[in-house]
Amino acid sequence: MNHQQLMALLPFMVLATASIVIILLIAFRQGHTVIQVTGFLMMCLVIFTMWYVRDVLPQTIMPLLIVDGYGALFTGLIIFCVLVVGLFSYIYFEEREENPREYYILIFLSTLGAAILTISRHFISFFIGLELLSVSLYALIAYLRTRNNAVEAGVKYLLLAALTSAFLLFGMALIYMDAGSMDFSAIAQKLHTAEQSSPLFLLGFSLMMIAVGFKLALVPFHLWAADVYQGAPPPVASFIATVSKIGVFAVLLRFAQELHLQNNHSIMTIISVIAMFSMISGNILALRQQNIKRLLAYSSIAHFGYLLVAFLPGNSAGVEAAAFYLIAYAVTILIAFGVIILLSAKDKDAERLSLYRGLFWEKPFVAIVLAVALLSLAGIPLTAGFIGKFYVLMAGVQQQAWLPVIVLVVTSVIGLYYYLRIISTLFADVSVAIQKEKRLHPFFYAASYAALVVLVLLLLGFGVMPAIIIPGIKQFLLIGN
Amino acid sequence: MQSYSVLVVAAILFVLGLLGVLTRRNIIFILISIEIMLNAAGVAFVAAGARWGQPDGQVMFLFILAMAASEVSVGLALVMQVYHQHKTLDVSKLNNLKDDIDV
Amino acid sequence: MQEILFLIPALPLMGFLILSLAGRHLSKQVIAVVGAGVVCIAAITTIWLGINFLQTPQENGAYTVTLWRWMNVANFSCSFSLRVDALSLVFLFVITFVGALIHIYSAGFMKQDRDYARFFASMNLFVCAMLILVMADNLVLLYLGWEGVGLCSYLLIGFWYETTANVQAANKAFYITRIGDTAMAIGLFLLFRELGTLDIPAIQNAAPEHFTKSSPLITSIALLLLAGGMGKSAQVPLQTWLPDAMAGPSPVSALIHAATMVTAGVYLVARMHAVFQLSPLAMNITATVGAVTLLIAGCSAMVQTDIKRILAYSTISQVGYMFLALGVGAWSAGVFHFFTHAFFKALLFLAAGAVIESLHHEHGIFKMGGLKNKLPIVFYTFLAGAAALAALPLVTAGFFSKDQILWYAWSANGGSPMLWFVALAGAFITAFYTTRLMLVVFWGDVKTHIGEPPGRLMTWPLIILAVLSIVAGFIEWPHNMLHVTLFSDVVQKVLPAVTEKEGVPSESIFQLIAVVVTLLGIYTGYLLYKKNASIVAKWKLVSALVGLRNFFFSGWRFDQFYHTLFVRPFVFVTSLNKQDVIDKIYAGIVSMFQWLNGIFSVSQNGSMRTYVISVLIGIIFILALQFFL
Amino acid sequence: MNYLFYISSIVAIAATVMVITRHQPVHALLYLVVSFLGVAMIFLSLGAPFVATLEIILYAGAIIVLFIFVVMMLNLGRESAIQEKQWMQPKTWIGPSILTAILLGELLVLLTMGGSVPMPQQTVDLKKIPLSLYGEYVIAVELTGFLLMAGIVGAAHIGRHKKKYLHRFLKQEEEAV
Amino acid sequence: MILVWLIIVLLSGGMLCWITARWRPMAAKWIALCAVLADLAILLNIWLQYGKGVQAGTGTWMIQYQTAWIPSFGISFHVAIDGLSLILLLLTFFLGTLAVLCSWKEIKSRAGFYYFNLLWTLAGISGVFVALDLFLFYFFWEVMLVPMYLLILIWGDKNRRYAAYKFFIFTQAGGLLMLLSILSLYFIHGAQSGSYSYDYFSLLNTQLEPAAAKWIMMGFMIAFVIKLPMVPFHSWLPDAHSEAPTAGSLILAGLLLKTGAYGIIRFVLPLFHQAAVDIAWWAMLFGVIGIIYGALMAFAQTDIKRLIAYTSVSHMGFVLTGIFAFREIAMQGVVMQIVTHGISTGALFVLAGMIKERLHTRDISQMGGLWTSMPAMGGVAMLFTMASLGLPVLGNFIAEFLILMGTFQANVLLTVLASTGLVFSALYSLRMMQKVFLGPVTSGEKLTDITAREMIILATLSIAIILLGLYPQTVMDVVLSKK
Repeated sequence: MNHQQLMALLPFMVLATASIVIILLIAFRQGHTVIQVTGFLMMCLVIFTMWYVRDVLPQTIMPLLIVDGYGALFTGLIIFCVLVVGLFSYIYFEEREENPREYYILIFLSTLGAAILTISRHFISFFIGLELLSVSLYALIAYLRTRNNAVEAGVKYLLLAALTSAFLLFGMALIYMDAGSMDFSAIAQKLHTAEQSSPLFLLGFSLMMIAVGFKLALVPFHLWAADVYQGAPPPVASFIATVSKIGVFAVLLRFAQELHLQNNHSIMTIISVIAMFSMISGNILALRQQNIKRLLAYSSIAHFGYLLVAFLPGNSAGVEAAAFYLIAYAVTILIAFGVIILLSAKDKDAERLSLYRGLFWEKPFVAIVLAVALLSLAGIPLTAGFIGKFYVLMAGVQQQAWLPVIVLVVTSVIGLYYYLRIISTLFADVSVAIQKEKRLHPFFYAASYAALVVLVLLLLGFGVMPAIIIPGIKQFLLIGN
Repeated sequence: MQSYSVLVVAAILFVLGLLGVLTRRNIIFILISIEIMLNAAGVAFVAAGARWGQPDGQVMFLFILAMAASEVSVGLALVMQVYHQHKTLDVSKLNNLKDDIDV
Repeated sequence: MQEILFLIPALPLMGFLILSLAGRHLSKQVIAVVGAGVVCIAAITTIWLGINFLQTPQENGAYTVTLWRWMNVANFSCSFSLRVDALSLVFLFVITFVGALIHIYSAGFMKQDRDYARFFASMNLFVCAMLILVMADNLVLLYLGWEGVGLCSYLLIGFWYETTANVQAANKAFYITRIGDTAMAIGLFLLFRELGTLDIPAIQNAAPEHFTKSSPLITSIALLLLAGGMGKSAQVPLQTWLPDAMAGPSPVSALIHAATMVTAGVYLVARMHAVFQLSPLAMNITATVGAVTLLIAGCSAMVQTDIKRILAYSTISQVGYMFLALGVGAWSAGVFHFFTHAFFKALLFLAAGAVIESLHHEHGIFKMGGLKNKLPIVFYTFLAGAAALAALPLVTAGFFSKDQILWYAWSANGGSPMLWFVALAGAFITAFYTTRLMLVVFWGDVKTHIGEPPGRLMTWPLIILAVLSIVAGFIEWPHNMLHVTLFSDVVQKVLPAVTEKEGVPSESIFQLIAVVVTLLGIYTGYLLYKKNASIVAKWKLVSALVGLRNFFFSGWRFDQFYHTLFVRPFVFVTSLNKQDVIDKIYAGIVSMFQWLNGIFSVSQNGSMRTYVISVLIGIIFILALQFFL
Repeated sequence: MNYLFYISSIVAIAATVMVITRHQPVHALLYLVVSFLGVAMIFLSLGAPFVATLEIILYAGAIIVLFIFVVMMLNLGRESAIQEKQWMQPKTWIGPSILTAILLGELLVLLTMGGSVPMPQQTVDLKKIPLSLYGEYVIAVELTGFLLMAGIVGAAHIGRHKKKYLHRFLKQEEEAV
Repeated sequence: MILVWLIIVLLSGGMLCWITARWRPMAAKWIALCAVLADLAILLNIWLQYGKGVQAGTGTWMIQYQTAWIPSFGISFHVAIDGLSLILLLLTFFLGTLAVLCSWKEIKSRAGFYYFNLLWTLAGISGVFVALDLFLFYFFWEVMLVPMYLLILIWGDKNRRYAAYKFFIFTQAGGLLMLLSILSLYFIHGAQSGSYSYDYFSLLNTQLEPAAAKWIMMGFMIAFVIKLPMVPFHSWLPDAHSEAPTAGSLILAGLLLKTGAYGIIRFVLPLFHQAAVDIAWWAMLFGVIGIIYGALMAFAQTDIKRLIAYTSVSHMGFVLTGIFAFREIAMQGVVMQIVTHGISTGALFVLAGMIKERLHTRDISQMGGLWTSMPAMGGVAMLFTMASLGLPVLGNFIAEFLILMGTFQANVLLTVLASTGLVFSALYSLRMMQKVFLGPVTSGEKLTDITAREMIILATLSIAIILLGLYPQTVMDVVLSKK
């Protein structure tokens, strides 16, 4: 491993160090605030180092990793999400948990796993990144182990994740058996030399799709999502919704890119079937849901179905679309969960929709923020969600994948109903004032609000002037290609 | 001996594990069954490694081991919590989180 | 001279604007002065214009003035332009002059009414619209006036809107005339498609060249226009609105539903004679419609008991005569009948109004009686009008005009013995019911307390009209008597002269028959209602006759027929679909998704086993897919 | 070697069947040990003695001990066995069995579809394993460290439990009482 | 650039309303009024400049402005107006002003946010009328939804939530299909010419396979006919119209529906000429069905706003029929219908709002004889009832007459059927008049006749509708400049 490769890995090393630093801080009996601030700074440092090393990209660290623009883009997005989640976590955990400190270790470990996923080009790093992500998540979901059925959520997630990991491994083994290598590009070469895609490879890929589908909560592997979103603490849920999914999607995308899966008719059919089922089920499941956390889970099922439509073309437009969509989605979902966190009472999360009645008249700022986020999820113009959906549709239309595209359109109309349902609740006449205890940490509250403002500005900014970010995405994606 | 006969064995083990996951209600048994599945996947890897004469399959097996260990540790910790809170290990008792639609 | 043309409709319009915008703040006197004044000025202007017109004939036979360009799209253009030729002039004169008299009458008649201003505003608007109708240079503008008078008719029938029946009568009038109007509009579209213009002179010029005679096309145009005329002029089968229209104040009935608006159809047909002449079939249909109408309405008039309904049916019947005349090609005879009819029918309505007013809004003739001596002025004027209606020979205007029609019904090119016979029967019926009306109302015993006699504002118009009802006929004598043809001379500058058939018996014989029949009708009325009233009482015991009477009374059951055929199904269908069946489809889609949501939610039952089975089924499915791909 | 493979496969499969059908957790765990031993024999027959050893030491030795430890701690004895028996009604396992049988069928068909290609087994030199482990895969090894750390931290946090959950304000009160 | 300002004024005015209302609730409506009046003034100025139409040789576009927006997709911020747009913009700001005025008293709570939504809706609508980039068009198309949705949702009547959903979901469904079509067009054009662009003028040159053209056009058409609305996609309209506040109904009926018609004229016909000709018969048929069905539905309604809403369905049927007649006369009629229907139906909604303000009901069976206590309102109502049944002198007549005359040349049978709409319109209009203003007096309480502010609103509308009836050429001259 040469100097430049080390340089390229620097952000990831910093990220890895972060969890160690936290452990040390805990060992030195530092308080929550110190840990929070340190963690924040560490994440900033990660971003900074990423900026610092941008010139040496792309670097392949044989055989496991490749740090290129694509990886950097998604890692950056992940780190950004973690920054925000971390910020929101403070107020949430400070009020609820006597010992919130290990939380940060797990968060950073999990993030490391997700980041590894974005840069992995090998089954081993894929697998380890995924497990690092999952194992930390088991603990994170059940972190508030005495509340909110957190343990139940943790157990469900753990059992299913472990189950699907087994499928992943079995699938990987089959592909390895077929291709003789676990290296993406080597597999691609093997596939190119093979006359036609072997049944073993297809079987392996299908089994791998189970784990990926599970992590992305795609139908029919989606059933955990609502339960886990509901049971997990909102910051963790937002973490699952963003970081975990971005990481897994990134590796899926890279795998598909490397192997040129778009040329494989069977695999594309499988993916489009999954996409369609996800769009339909997700949206229909959410229709009458009264729990906003579950509702966001269902909506995320649908959204990743949309995202798979962008995945279908497998060309650069599709990747761009997916990247933009993920960015928009991440920002949006962070806002939504941010609002939930800010509104949550100490003993009860603000998850019942009835709590949001007339919120606009009580807390106009929060309500507007939430409404904007929901409109973005619904894909209404002026928001990034619209551009995202537009991008995805564009990719789909370009590929002439008419069936998925039509399903996308129809289901997003259905989906509109439940977003509007929440919005109309926000603007309802009779208002239920959300009970809120005295704010313990004005600074962090202010910071959280500021974060929301920034996120909303980003959301609207990307929605109105997507030109400010699209060239950036393109540039990043070009590095290493 | 052909590799696919090993794969067949692995597949049978794998499916048996899956059957265990499906039929058992005790969380510990489910965890055990998952271990069986992971193990089956390991067998497949080692077989694949053997097919190509590469160490990678066995290396992967090591990683699976590590992963199984950490997973089981967290899993068992959760089992303890479940038992503590619910006084049972019946996974079907863990159904507080579900859709309840009241329109 | 033609520059002041616009004044004629503009004056009543001004009256309308003043009264409708500021009417509520004006005293009744001012309102009356404005309302009646503008029409009077218009009448004077018209007369002056008419004199000028007759003295110095225009080169093209008409005064025209273009006010502004209205529409100019692609190949279609029309302007707001007015045109007065001889035909229009006749109508103009009647409208403004009779209109002015009726306005003056109304000033007295309506003085107790709360909505004095609204009344005059509507009346003025009506006059304006009617004037535009007859002065229009193109059919679009004519249509504008046409619809305008419909609106005013609606407004005035429903003038006393607080009674639901009045409003319904107004609606009915509007609906039925609208059917005709729509047909007419389609006729206009067809004309435009064929000729590329809707200017009346242009149509007159182009039609004969463009259309082959009796082609289906020209026939359909003519029939569609005729349908418009039938709606407005209450011809069978669109006649049912007019009797109900009597819900309006009497001056309204006089002006709109007797003198002017109902003759708009006559005007239209006469105006479009170039088109009609090209289609003998349409002409025949026009004549037949007129004949049928005059008979049907006459029969109904015989048995009515409401004084205004008698007059209404009589109006329908008389307008039927006009259509008959137009249909047989006796253009000027039709217009002449319009001319005389306007006077005597307006007179009859006004006088009837005076009677009704004096009897405290009593309409039933059998509750009247003995008014001969109590209301002498009303009696004598009414008598004059009735005589004219009955066409009492030689001394009334009605005789001269109707006689012409009877004669031409046989002798004109489109005439036939059958039409003549029907017209003759009509004459008998007319004479009969007029006599009945007179006798029942003015002779006999007083049955209702008689209030104040009408004031001078009301009587003077009656007198003037009575005089006109007598003398107006003298401007046009039958050919075999004094050869005075003042009227047809004027009108035939515009309308073609009658072409007579060969080999028709002498005109005098016809006149004699007509006179005899008329007198016979009068005598029959006298016999039944004065001399020997027991005959009627005896008839009332015969159920067949009572049935016939009821049949006539209900206007040949047209209303019931339409009600069952159109109104009830329409209301039924609409009320059935009030909730919009299409909306139900969408509601169905929504509930389908909600149902699906319920189904899908079952999978989210919180049970690990379900989740694992779902995963398992998923992978089975995906693997199964591979067998098919 | 083939016989070794087949025999040990049969043993492993049979033991696994026993694992998933036992009512007593401890019995099941013991069968699991047998199953792992069988798998270890398979590894041996594949020419992978290193992982065979690890299988025994780590799986059978460490992980199963963990399980037994928990079983003991939670005192899952006769009662839980009776309960398991109740749970193991035919109606609970027939459906899943059919489904898994279908899956197995599909897997086998798909596996043998590619079976026409000869896939000879080769023995891997033992030395290569540590070489690649600490050579090209060193980063993965390091990451595995993090993975284990996550497991430990998570287990430590989750596993810790107090008698009663109290907020820190209330806790002081209780101590005072 | 002036066109951009039109929109910016509205957007910033809206923000300002919202912000200032926190401190001075009264200020919001004045700001809103100023904003729309400013725009109206700008437009009148443009009208005076270009009112006689653009001279031959300078193209049909009066003002154009283009700047890059999302260059990587070939999206530019391209706005321009021709006669059609100008007329529609004039209508927008005319009705916008009145909408502000008629909210003056009605909106008592949350006025700032109300005017914010109102102005943003107007901004979206005017954006639709000026956009010449298909993406931009779609963008505005959707932008106008949200504030409108909020208007209905917050200030609507009892059943407002349902109505708001329905409105939003229907339009969005159509909108997404349109988006698909836009994208398809974009790619087909890009593949042909090598330059990927959403620009109207570039896309006009696209050569389409007949089958592709048909499908792509259907995407546009569905979006537009839902907005129009065409039977059977009309079912959102009665609910939205009847539940919206007065200004909302005014804008919905007066402007929002027009965007559909505008879309068809501006995009469907030029982009897919042949395909449009191919479906012309069907489109006309559906237009005719709409005319009759809407009229029948209107006749049955007892809710006054629902009734008026169904009349819109009927009237917009004329628009659809007229457009697909492919005759210039009919097309001019369509433009007239767009304008006059906006005014007349808008006025009817304003009147319905005033009645509801006084009687607190929309049920016409609880009304009757209102003329007695409110003669002035009755008079105005009569005027607009007559307008809605197409009485000459009033603008609607010109529109319907021209449409029918034009369509007659295209299809006799359908025109005859459409003409029956004239009869049906009389049926429902007079029934409404009878139930509300005529008949026996039912309301015991003393009702105040129209106030000065209401007078201004109604008088402006009345004058407008009469002027349009007498001098339609002024509008036609402007529109004529569009080929």
